[in-house]
Parts: sequence; structure tokens; C-alpha cells
Amino acid sequence: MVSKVLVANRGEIACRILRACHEAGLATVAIYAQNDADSMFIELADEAVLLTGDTIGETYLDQQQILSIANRTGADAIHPGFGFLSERADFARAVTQAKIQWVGPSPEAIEKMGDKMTARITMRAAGVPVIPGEEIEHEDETDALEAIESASHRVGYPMLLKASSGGGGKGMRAVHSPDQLMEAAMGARREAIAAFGDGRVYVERLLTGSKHVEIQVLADRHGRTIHLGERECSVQRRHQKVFEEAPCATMTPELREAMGQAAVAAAEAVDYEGAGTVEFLLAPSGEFFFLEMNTRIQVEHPVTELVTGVDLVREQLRIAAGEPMSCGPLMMRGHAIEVRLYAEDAANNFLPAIGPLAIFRPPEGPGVRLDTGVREGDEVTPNYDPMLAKLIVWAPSRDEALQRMRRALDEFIVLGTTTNIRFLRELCDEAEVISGQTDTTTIDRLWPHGWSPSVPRSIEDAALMAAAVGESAGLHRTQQQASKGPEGPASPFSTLNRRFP
Amino acid sequence: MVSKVLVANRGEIACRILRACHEAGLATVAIYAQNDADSMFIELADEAVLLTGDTIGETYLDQQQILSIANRTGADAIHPGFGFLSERADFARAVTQAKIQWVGPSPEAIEKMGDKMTARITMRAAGVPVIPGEEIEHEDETDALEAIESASHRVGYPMLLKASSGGGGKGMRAVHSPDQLMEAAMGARREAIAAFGDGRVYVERLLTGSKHVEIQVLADRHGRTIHLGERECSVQRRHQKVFEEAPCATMTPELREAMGQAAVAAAEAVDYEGAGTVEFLLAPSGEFFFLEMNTRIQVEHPVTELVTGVDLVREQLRIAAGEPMSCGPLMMRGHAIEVRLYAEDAANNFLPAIGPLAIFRPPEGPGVRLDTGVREGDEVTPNYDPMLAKLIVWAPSRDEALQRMRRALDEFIVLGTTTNIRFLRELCDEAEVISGQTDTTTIDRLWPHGWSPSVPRSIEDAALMAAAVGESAGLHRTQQQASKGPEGPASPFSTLNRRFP
Amino acid sequence: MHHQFKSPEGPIEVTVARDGDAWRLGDIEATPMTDGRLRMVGPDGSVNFAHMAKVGDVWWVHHQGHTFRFERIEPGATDADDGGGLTAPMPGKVLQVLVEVGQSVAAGTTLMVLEAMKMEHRIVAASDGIVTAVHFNADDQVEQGVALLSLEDS
Amino acid sequence: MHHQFKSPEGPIEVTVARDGDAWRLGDIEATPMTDGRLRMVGPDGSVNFAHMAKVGDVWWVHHQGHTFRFERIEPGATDADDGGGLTAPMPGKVLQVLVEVGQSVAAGTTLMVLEAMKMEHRIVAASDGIVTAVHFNADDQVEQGVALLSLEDS
Repeated sequence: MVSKVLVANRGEIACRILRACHEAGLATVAIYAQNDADSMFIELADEAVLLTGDTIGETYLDQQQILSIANRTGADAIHPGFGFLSERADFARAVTQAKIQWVGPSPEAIEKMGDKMTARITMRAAGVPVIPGEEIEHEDETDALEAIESASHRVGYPMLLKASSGGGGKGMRAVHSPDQLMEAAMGARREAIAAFGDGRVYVERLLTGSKHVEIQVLADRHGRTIHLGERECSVQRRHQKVFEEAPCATMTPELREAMGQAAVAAAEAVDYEGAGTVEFLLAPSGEFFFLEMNTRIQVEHPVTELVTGVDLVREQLRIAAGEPMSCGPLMMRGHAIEVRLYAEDAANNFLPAIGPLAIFRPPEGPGVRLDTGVREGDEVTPNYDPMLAKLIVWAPSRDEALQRMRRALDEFIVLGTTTNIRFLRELCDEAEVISGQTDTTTIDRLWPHGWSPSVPRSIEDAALMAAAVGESAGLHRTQQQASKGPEGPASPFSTLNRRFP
Repeated sequence: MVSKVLVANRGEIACRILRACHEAGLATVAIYAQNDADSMFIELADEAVLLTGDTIGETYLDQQQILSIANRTGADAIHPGFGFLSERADFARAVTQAKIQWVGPSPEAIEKMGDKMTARITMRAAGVPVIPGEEIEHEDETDALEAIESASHRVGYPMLLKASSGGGGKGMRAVHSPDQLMEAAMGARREAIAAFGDGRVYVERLLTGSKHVEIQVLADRHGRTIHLGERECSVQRRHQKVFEEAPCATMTPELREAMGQAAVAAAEAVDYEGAGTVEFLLAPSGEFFFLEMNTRIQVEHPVTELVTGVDLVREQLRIAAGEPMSCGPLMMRGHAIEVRLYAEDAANNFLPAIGPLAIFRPPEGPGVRLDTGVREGDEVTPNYDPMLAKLIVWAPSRDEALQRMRRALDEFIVLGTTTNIRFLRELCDEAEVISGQTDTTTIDRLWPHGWSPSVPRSIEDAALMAAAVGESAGLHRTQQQASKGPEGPASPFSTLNRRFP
Repeated sequence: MHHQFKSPEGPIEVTVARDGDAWRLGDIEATPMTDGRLRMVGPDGSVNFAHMAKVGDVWWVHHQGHTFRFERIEPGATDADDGGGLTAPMPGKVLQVLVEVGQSVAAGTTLMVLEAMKMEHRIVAASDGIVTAVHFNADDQVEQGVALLSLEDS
Repeated sequence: MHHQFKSPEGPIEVTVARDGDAWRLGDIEATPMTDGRLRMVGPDGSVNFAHMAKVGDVWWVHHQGHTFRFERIEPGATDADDGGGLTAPMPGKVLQVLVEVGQSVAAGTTLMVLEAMKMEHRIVAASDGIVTAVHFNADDQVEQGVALLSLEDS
């Protein structure tokens, strides 16, 4: 039984989970750092507890503090969301030992999948194909660099260096020729140590022209492990997904079945429980290779929800409560696309941007879903990931979904901070995206020298005129007048009286 | 072929249609009255043309003016939405004669279904069951009242008086005993004349305890007429639907098939084309009776879209362009609920309210769709229907859909004008709504003396405190500073220069 | 600070105490946020938010799924008394006037018919009485809240 | 009225003419609306809208699916010249400084490594030159836009 869930996360995924709990009739506890005191997710929780500490390590990553809040508030389950502590086996173990339900798989499953080397060994044993590559287990810098150099001769170029404990593109480097190797290896290790406290990397062959295709799985304690079809997430910038869809445009029912079976085998190999994703590279040959398993809910889970009609977060909560999952046989319908709206300057190498959301007006209407943790008036700060929102559309066909995404992006207005909205909008017009022939190199190939917007001069002129008129006419959008109150000493007196006639 | 669509409507349905056109790659023309100059739908159109005239009759109902705008702008199709001219056969005929494509059925089909008496005769001939009742064809007041009195003895009490050309509850009166008859008959005729220019009414037996169940149909020019399952819209206040869902909670596959077949027969009987709805009363016995056919898109069409995955407005546009409809066999999934958000005082007999939308913050997240024509800062005026928005949710099951609707209503914040949000929210907690045992008398039975909100005293106290603090601290949400510009004479000079280094 | 708000049951007086950036009423602590919301902490440490907007003299407050409308009574103002008047429940047009000044009416008698947004609304006598004034004729436009007729208990 | 805005290619001068409530630039007529949008009517009668917000000296404008950021040049202000400086593209922390004052560097040399939002960003010499100043050390926090180093063409 689960009755009160502590959400150990922030931003849009915290909102997503809090809403699901609310719908499921579960009480909720949010935790927040001081710099999140005005954030939307706090509003959606029944209780919100301030974390002491300044850095991420002292707040959202402070296991002891979070556990003690769970105990204090009587939470009987912890949902970690994604990122932060979601794939920390030690935290999952500590939560379980505190007799609190962990919304996710066992610590052992997280460990086996979290370490890329162990995961590859486990997958090979389960008969799931893995990418040719070698693990570098050395912790010492000099030994590691030597081993990487030696492995590079056997793996061959182009190759990819990845942090063993990594995710989200951190600590990842593509190496195209031997002269780049040492600098890349050092950089990858440095980032890996900074982000995960673990400098181990591994070297694998870079499979060019491949699609990133991942299979959503669900497993409950009643012996049922199923897959919910695939998502294609090939379109990535800086190794981070920005455009995700379900189904994959080039998928066949046979291939889906084969990949789905491999994903279920992967999950069963670690006695998986809850929602997870098995990521594959799908080569142009039709061969697919295990990349990694994400032992948590994923950013792009909504496209699967829209296509299959399964509420993945609700199912996570059900499974964690020991109930069987509620979904029936796989029934895919239509097409869903998600884009990730970032506060970033797409025209300047996608560098993160900050600033106030002076205007934040998302699109509405049929087939549009918005998952966000911000609203107009919020400030985008450098403290956290610069993702502002996920805009997700569903339509009966892929063509219609792309048309709807274009319409929705055209309507989306964000002023006050630079975003990638226009980049995403132009992406929807690229032949490769329209035909579905995307692969993991799509963005780099389409814009080898970086993207910049194509703006018709007449529209820019009109916008300049708008700014000039705005300045001339004094059309300043004034922010809230939050004066601190009247002058005078603080009053010690408070009452509420009702006078009835 | 259709390439440019004039949308002869306003508000949320104009937004819905304009977005669908945008997605379909069709150019659009909006028309608007002066009091709609700031309305959202204008922003969604490629072109917007101001209608001359002040009253609705001189603007949105002015057929000649609208036709001449269509000609002037080169529109080759007119979509009438619902209300206004959508069921005016003479307008459909004039549009067709002007060689402009009417997005809807033929003028003959509109005529046959628009006049309730003709519709009943046509339906009887097609073998579709109709409600026991009598048509009163007299135009003269005295003759009509006499005929109504005479018919009342044969039809029996309780009975319903309806305007022959009516819709939306206008000109409708329930009569429970003979002493109410004459006043009700005069009121119904007066409203019918005012709203439709036609005072004819008909008298039918009021089938108490029945559900309002309607079937969505689609018919194209390629010989295909299909039904898309049912919607239940029993929950009505003042004869207007406020809570609609698909599927009907008590529906069986056999009954759906029977009602669907009857609806298809009704459509085929008038050579129907496009989207239409056949409304039935479903008696507790399982018998169903034809009420009327709406020869247009309906307010509540989104629930069918969410459950069947068919984009009804896109299909309307396809069918009007002479293409076959794109949807495959009926495939219903999950459950959808729509509530209509009105600017009205639910605690005061649902009287319409007006005022500024000082704050308008709709809910977000999975399974929530918002169809609206307003946004924060807009003014609700008495000029048009007080519907602010349709909030629609989808979830895998009816229970989950109700849970989601509660969550969404809890999150919906509208300040500055009175709305029925709280009424809708409490409706979701009624046993009859939870079990799905609603009928057309649900609201009247649940709140025979009118609804009033149950507010915990502690919440009211906190709100009073908020107001007091707001006043004390000067937390005035200031509106846009739209000063009319600097002093001084108008300048005659404008330039734009770019200085490149 | 002390404020008065109208309610159907009579005036409500609220005095809130300032405590640095926060305000207090009993066990509740409220802190204004930069976006105009109030962060409200209850005696049990629970955090809730109030959204507010002021339109004219009226404070609109959304709190825990409920929406409130509080009309502020200006300090020193005396209560308006509508003196038995029957007021327009909404803006609209007078369709019919069914009574005359001096006429005795029984409770439930329809006195006037209004039209607004294409719907008819009947103004009905709440008690037996005598019509002492009729302020509008058929076809007149009326604002919300204006007195339409006056009725004196008989 | 006359205004100047910065652009990557140089300053842009815009003079708009007032005409009653409307403003004109060439064939375009713009009318401010009560909600802060501009209603823009083109020479063909087409109606479009611009959404605007001013943040500091910057006007943000959304028009026809494009978002613009125009920094206003205060009347009388002279252009800032960054004198060959290499500026921080984002707020963050200096991770490594790889060059010293006086060092000759080839185009493409990494001069400094920044970290922000858990990602590394390399500051690279755009042309051959000599380092004339290094303004920060490792672990220093930097604001967006500050000069990190100065480089003189060699």
C-alpha cells in the first residue's frame, strides 16, 4: 500500500508526478531548494518542505536530508522522477531499508544497468545484442588514458567515449581521428568525475547513420513484463534529444516485435519492476544494438502515452503499490511527437540562456499537450537544466502530427529569454524530418556550421517597427507591483470578525 | 478543391477551425464584429475582415455581407462552425450558388432536419424511432395556443414545448401541469420568434429519467457514411449541456450498434454529407427515440475525437474538398469528459456574468485539452454566449477520467468574473455522476432549490486573509500600461535604416 | 491593518498583523510573492497559495480550488440599503413590465421580464406587497444591480 | 519618433510616424491594443499581431512565428567596443585557464574552459594572436558577456 508520495525532484517532472498522485488520490510531499521557492511544482503538492543547503549536492542530491523529510512527513513512498537520485542504487537501497516504497526497480537492477560495463555483460548473457566496444575499468588517470589508447586500436574510428555512470550527454565525446583522442579522453573523464564522481569511461564504435530507437517497458510484481512499442529519438544536439516521436517512421511490425522481445528479455534479466526504457541503436542494416537501460521514467515518455493510451506514471504508482498494471494488450494509434523547449541560443551553438519569462504563452487546442514546470513571470536561472517545457502533439497520422507541431510552435510565444522554438520549427520543415529518415547525426549534417534562423526581411522590419512603436508609445509590460506594504511598525494584532445582522 | 476557408464564426469554435485549416495547409479568412477586434480568433487567421454593423444580425448573421467578403478575399470555402448561420439552409444555398464550397451538408439536408416536424416525418419514414408528440403548425397566436391546449390532452403530462426551428434551449419549456400551460406556451413562442423569427412550436411527451445520448456521424461523397460511437450529454442546466462524455457509462456494444445504425440510416435518409450528430433520448427501458439531427459540428465534438482518434474538423475539411474521409474502422479507446466553463453564477440560477478575465490560468499536463477563444486580460461582455472554454480530459478509464477532471478543475484559476468552475468540480463528486447513472433531470434533482458551494470555513477565512493582505500590501495586479504615446503633434515621417560597418 | 468586506450575511472585519515580510492572522502566515501570489503557511506547516486580483473595489481570491469575491467596504462608508428594491440580476433589456405603481401583488407574481443573452428572466415578487415604484419601461437597457421596481410589504 | 537598435551587422535606425492612435512605417500601420499587443496592418490589408515585452534595455518581439531581441541604443550613447576581448557566452565558472599573458596562440587554440549547467564550454582563439590579458582564474564565477581574455592580432 502506498498513501503518501514524496517527489524527490523538481520542475516539469515533479509537476507530472504530483498531478498523477493527485489523480490517484495519493497525498504528496514536494521538496524544494530555496531557489525554487516560487516554482510551480510546489503549488501542486499537498505539502512542500524546504531543503537546507545551497548546491544541488546539498539539496536535491542529499539522500539523508530527503529520507529524514520522508520520515518526518510520513511519506510511505518516494518517486525520484528522472535525473538527480533516480538511478542511484544506494539511495534506492536506503529508501527501501527505511521501509519506504521506492517507485522504481530494485537497487540491484539499478546497479546492474547503471554501470555500463555490467549492463553490457548482463545483456550479452541475456542474448541481447550489444555494440562492439571495450570497457576501461582503470580509475587512475594515466592507466585509464593508456588503456583507452590501446582499446582505440581494436575498436577503430570513429568512436565514442562515454562515462560509465553517465547520462544526458555528460562526459561523452565523439572521436573521429587519433590526434583528438587524448584531449577527448581527458575531457570526458573530467566531466564524468565532476558530474558523477566516477571517472570510468568506455570506448565503443560510433555507428554512423543509425537511429536511436528505444523501447518502453513496464513490469509488475505479478509476473507481467510488457513492452509498449518504441520511441525514436535520433534528433539530438550536443548528445541531447530534442525531437522525439512514436512510432518510429521506418518501423515494421516484425522489427518492433523483435526489439520489444529483446527489451523484455533485458528487463527480465534484472528482475525489473516498474517503468524503464531499453535504448538501442538501429543500424541502417536493420540490426539493432543495446545501448543502455534507463531504470526510471524518461523525459520523452509522453509520446508513448499518447500513442498507446497508457498513463505510465499512474502505472508506476500502481506497480509500486503492489497492484498489477492496469493496461491491456498493446494498442498503438496515430502518431505523437515531442519537442523539448530549451532556454538556449540555437544560433550560437545551443548555449544555455537565462532571463525572465516576461511572456510565456503556450499553444492550445486539439492534440496538444504541454508538460512544463514554469509559467509566465518565472525567471530562468543557471541553477538547473534549461529545459522550459515539453510540447507534445498527437494526430491520427505522422504527417498530421508534424502539421500540428508546426502550428503549435507557430503559436508558442516566449519573450524575455532566448529559446530554441524557431530552431524546432524549422526542423519540422527539413526533408529528412518530413520523411522520417533521421539518424543521430541529422542535426550535425543539416547544420555543419551551426544553425541560424532564416528570417524574411519584411518580418524583421515589422518587428523592428513594433519595438520602435513600443518604445514610442510606452507599451511597457509592467511586472507585478509587489510593494512590501505600507510604512510603519509591524502590527502585533490580528482578528477576523463576522457581523451578522 | 478547397484552398482558402472563410470561417463564419467567432470565439472558441473559430479558433478550433482556424487551427485545423492551418494544419491542413489551407489559407484562412476570419470575419469579426467591432466588439471582437481584440479577440483571439483573429490572431489565428491569415486574414481578418471587419464586419460593418452593430447587432449580431448586422454582423455574424449578415449573409450578404459575409458572401461579399468571401468573394473579395477569394475564399473558396465557408465553414460556419456551430450556431449563427450553421443551420441556415438559405445561407448554405447562397454559398453554393456563389460557387463557394459549403463545409456541411446540402441545403436540402439542412432543411429536412432543421424543421423539427419535417425531421420527425423523415425519420419515421426511415424507420428511426421518434418520441410521441404532435406538431403545432399554426402561425397565428390564438390558433396556436388553442392547438397546443388541444394537443396537450393527447400527449399528456409532463410535456415539453420546443421551438420548431430551435436549439440551445431557447424557446423550450417543460410543463408539468395544465395550469402552467398557457404561460409556458406564450413564453416559448415569444422566445422562438425573438431567436429564430419563427414562432411554431411542438409538443412532445417529456420522457423522465432518460439519458441524452447522441451519435456522431460522418459521410463523404464517396458513398461512405459511418458513425463514431456515442456521446452522453444528459447533464444539463437550463436545457444546456454542461458535462459531456464518451462513451456513455451504461452503453453496451449491442445498443451502440443499434443506435449507430439508426443514426447512419437517419443521415442516409437525407443524403447527408460531412459531420453531423443524431440526438436520441435513451429511456431507462433501453428504448431510444430520435430527438433531432444537428447538421453541423457540435460543441461537444472533442470527446468523440479523444476517444476515437478521429479529427472531426479535419475530416469536415477533407470531405468538403471532395476527398474520402481518412479514418478507418471505429476504434474507441479510453474515456473522455468535457465540461463547459461558463461565465455564470451557478449559485444564482446560472445567471450569466460579465467582467474582466484578470487571471485566466488553465490547467496543463497529460490528458488535458482546452478549447477556448479567450485569454487572460480579455473582457467577458454580454454580447455573446457566456461560454469561456471547454475543458476536456481523456484517460484510460472512466474513473481515471473523472479523477483527471477533478484535478484539472482544481488547477483552473479564473479571477475577475464569476464562473461555474466550482459547480463543475462539485458535480464530479456526485454519486450519480460517479456511477454514470445521470439523466436529463440530474441537476434539477440534485439541487431542486439551486446549487450553492460548500466552502469549508477555514478556506474562506484564509481567502479573506489573502484579500486583506493584498489590500494591505498593495498587491494590485496592474494591467498593461497602454498609454497613448507621448505628447506633441503627430509626426509625418517614417524610415528604417540599417548601418552596416 | 484593518479591512472590511461585504458578505451576504453582513460585513466581515479582518485585521492582519505584519511581521517583517510576512503577515499573520491567527495561526496562518502569509508572504507576498513577486508574482502577486500569496504563500500561506498553516499551523501544521502546510504550504498553500492564494492567487489574487483586484478589479475595482473587489478582491478576487482563488484558494484551494475555491474562488472568492470580496467587495471591500471603504473605511467610513455606510452600508448601502436597497430599501426593498428588486434589482437586475444581470445586464439586459426589459422585455415586459407586468405591474403598475400602486398594484397589490401576491408572492410569486411575475413583475417584470428581462432578456439577456437571448434568454428570458422573470423578476418575481418574494412576498406579498404593493408596488411603490417602477423604474424602467419595456425596451429599456438595464445595468446589473440597478433597482428595477420597489415593493412595500403589505 | 526615432530609435536606434543594435544588430550584429551594425546599428539600425527606425523612425515611426504617429497618425492618431496608429503608427506608420512605410506601408505598415500599427495600432497598440489594450493588452500590449500591436495590431499591424500591411499594405494588402492583411492583419497580423506583434507581442512585445521590454526587459531592461531590450525589446523582445514575437511576430509571425519569429522571435526578435532588439537592444535599444540610448540616444547619445556611443557603441561599446570590446577591443578584441573574448567574452563569456553564458554565466558559469572558469574551469581551466590554458594560456598566459604574452603567449602567442594560433587560431583554434583553446584558451579557457568554462563550466555551466554541468557542461564544458571551450573559449577558442578565432585568429592567430598574442594574449594581452587574462581576466579570470580557475574557479572564478563569471557573468554572461564579461571579457575573459584579450587577444591582439599578431
